[in-house]
Amino acid sequence: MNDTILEVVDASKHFAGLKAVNGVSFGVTRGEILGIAGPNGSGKSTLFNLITGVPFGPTSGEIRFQGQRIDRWPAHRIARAGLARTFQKDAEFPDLTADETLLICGTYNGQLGRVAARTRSDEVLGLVGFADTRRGIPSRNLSVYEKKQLMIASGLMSRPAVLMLDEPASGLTKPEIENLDRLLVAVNASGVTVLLIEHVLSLLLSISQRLIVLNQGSVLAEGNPAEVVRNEAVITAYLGGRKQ
Amino acid sequence: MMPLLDVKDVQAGYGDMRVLHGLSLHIGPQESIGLFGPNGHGKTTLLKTISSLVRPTAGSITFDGTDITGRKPPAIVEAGLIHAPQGNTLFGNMRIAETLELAAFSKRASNGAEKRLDEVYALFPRLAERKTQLAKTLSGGERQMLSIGCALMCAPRLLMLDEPTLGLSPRLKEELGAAIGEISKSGVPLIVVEQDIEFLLSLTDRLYLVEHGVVVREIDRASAPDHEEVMRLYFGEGGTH
Amino acid sequence: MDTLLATLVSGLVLGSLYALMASGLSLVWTTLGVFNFTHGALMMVGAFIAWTVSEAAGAGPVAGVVAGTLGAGLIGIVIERLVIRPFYASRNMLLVTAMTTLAVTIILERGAQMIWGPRLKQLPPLVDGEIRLFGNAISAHEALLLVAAPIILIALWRFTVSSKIGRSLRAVGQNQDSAALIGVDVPTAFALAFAISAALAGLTGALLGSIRFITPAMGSEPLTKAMIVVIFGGLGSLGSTAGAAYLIGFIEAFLVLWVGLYWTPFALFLLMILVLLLRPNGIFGKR
Amino acid sequence: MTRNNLLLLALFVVLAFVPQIFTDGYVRHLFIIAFIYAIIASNWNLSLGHCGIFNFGHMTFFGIGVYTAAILTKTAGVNPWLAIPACAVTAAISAVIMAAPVARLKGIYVVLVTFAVNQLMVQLVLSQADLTGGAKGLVRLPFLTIGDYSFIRDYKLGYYYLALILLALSTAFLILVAGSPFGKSLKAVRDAEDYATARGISVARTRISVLVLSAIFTGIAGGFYTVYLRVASPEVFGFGTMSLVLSMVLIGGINSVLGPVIAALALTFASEAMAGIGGFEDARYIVIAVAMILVLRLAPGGLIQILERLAPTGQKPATPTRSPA
Repeated sequence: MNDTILEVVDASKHFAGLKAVNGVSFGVTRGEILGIAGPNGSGKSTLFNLITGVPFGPTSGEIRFQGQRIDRWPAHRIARAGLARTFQKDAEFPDLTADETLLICGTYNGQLGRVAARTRSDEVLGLVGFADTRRGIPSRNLSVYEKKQLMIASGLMSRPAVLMLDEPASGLTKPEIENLDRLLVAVNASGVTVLLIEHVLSLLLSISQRLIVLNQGSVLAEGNPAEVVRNEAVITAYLGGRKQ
Repeated sequence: MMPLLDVKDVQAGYGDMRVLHGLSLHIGPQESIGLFGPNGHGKTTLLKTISSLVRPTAGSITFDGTDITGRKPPAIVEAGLIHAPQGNTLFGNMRIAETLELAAFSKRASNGAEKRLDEVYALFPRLAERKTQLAKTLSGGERQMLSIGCALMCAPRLLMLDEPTLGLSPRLKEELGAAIGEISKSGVPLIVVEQDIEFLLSLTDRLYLVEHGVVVREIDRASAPDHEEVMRLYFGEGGTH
Repeated sequence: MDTLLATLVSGLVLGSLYALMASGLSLVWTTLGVFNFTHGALMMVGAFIAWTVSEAAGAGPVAGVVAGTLGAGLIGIVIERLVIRPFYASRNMLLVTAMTTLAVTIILERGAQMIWGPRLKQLPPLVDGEIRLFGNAISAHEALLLVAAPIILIALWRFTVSSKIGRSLRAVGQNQDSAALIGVDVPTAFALAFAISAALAGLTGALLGSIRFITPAMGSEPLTKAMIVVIFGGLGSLGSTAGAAYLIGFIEAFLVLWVGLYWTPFALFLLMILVLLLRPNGIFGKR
Repeated sequence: MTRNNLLLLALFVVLAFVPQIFTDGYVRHLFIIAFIYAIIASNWNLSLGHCGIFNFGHMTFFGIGVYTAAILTKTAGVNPWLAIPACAVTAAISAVIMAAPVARLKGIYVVLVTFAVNQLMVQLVLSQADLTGGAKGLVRLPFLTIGDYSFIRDYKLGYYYLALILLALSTAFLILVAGSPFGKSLKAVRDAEDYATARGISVARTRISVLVLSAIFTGIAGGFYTVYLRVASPEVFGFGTMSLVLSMVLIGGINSVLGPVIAALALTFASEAMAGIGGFEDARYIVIAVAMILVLRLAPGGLIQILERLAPTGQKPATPTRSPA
């Protein structure tokens, strides 16, 4: 089988004059953790949106996932094919409990029956370290960290090939970020390829095997994380520093 | 000396979600300050609270000796406390000239509006070239210019800029920075929110680091942090290996 | 040829009526983001107030039309204050205000029934006589409606484009926060937009009161047509709303000619579903 | 079984004994009407409350049921017992037609289209007078019988129990739907559309399905209404009926199955009681409209929410969430 599980080829997303993502190309190797960084408004979330088709695919370009072109598929079909993602906003189904959330994700995304969904729920909640005592309360009452755990767990219900995380560490405390770090490594070790957008650079650098930096909708740098962050263009894009 | 703006123990948020947890800061007369810190920790909310788009649940805000806590936005604008919000799209279906004329809406601002309009066009010649264009057709940099231009039309006595260079290329950023510097030199005190500490230090006298809804550090020009420290401040411990 | 011209004229009359109705809906929508179900009822109230002042009090039709316009405008302000403003911060403002304005419609319709009773009423025309248009005779009052509608629409358009207050309404509609940050009092702007829209509905009702019978339910059919106009034209700009209004007026007139009164609603309905399947945001809609 | 479902069961047991207590036809008539409203309101709540579709055209499904039964029994001479289930089919078909554009629309356009569909149905019924009787409607329709037994006899005893059974079936159906993964997915689509899509749920398909499901018992209720009252008039689509039923949904409480049922019972009786007061025929609608506004203002979740606040179920209160992302 091909080593590249996901391939983005010259993908662009334009909104009324604004080029949110402009001619981005990269590949994701099966099994890796690929970090995506970039200043605010550099197109990171839009890139996730156009890959997953939520709410719309790219204006132009191709997305290939496990050898198939998916850029014209409806979003729910892309999800069922094994691309799971998380969101920064609307990060929970407020009226549903953790059990209910996982049940529908198992039913729709994983095509599981009730019993199989239940078994899988136990597995994924264990994997993300979600407390059993919190499974029965509506998600609106969960803490920020619990919501993130649940969202990752819900993505894993269908045993996706790729998990795409959009700033999972935002709003978390330092100990929680450390937990998240371990959790993502465990998820990756279970055979899931991980794409990680993150602003908290410490997390990104500690777990990514490769890093892509976006700026103004285009790829600015790509490669070994430790080297990329020393790249002058990257520092300029991030901090705009005019010294040196 | 009495501060121009005094923010004391302000708490505020959206619905059940509290963002500011007792934040305090002050600006002396003729002083400009910068705010920086990670995203989502309350910088924008602070500006919105000062301009009364968000109502504080506790604490007080005093401007030029008057308590303005909880006043309505038009009253804040009338007092001369002007906020140019982040990533501003303003009024997409309005022409630039229309927008700038409308921006001198308050009573105080309507005096001398024509003169200020000329000043804005002088400061941002690109806006003058595009007078009849709709705001939504502008580029990111031009939108920021329009946003700042609008704020200037309000005749500010204190100008708050929320990430004016967000998403701009380094060249544009420099251009805009120069314009903001000119505004500051003309005697308008500033509060600037930015990610870029050096950019802030070039424009303002003091910086506040805002984290988790409070001020965690105050920095002045003399004690400006070096590059490594900046990275650490931003990205947490171990920012650069 | 005669029927064709007659149909055109009838389409023009319908179009004028729908344009006046729909532009009011559009103004409230673009400024507040609220769909005002009371719009038809406000039209009805305007007609009844006009009748009361003109006929019951004997002040004459001109005073009636003025009173109907102002009365509906005032009621509009009260409605905005009582059932719209409390819900500005509501998470589901669009749905909640659709329901509260629906409830107010019931209150106005049943209230009118209680106040004015079931007997059919009609206003005398503002101007007497007939006018020949393309060889067809129409009443001078209908001709007045034909002339008045574009004048009112253009005046409304000029107001929102050129005047400071009108511009501030547009600003509020496009970006409330930014409008507040240049000193516009957003709640006042909302009330004003609602009042203007309501007055426009009242005026339409008072004018229509000489052409059709005044009944508590008279607003419902024009409201439905105005909604179809809005579906066709999108709720964005005054221009596209007015354009769609005249288009629907002509389509309706021609449908009556071609398929007859019997099938017209059905044809209109099919047309609407078709348009929506092909262009979910309306023919002129962009969003 | 949840507390609410137990309450529902208790309610149905009590309702089963009502005819033993109230033997006169009028009170039973009020109950029958209330049951019909309860079916419409609780099914409307499925699309409006559970799935968050701004559906203002639900009465269309009821009206379609009414006219299906009327035309089938009167014009085509179909047995009323067969006409009632046929209403489920026609109502479901009308739901598909309405859902096709609605599935892709957003916000205000959903309100406009559903409302316009409803209003156009009124105009269609009025204009197609040959078939529908126009404004006068269709009258003297056949009534239900089993063998020689007429359901009108014994002070409407037969109709009472049939209405109650239909309500029980509809309620059981709604509880089943709400408890299924599909029912849970409705709330997911309502509250976080993108997240739901990213978990393999097709928003359009969900919307179409929920509209069709909510039309089934509503259509049946329409058919039953016709063979019970033996008239079909365009009023059933009208503004008045619509806002009455909508107020039942709102006052009863979006999000629950029990709320709209109780609200339908309470409002039907309240409305009838007010109609008994001289000169209150119109004012009662005003009172209900005012109540609807007050509920939206004071208890946006409906009265059921207030009841639940009074009797906490031992659920943990919201844990404080920390600073946001």
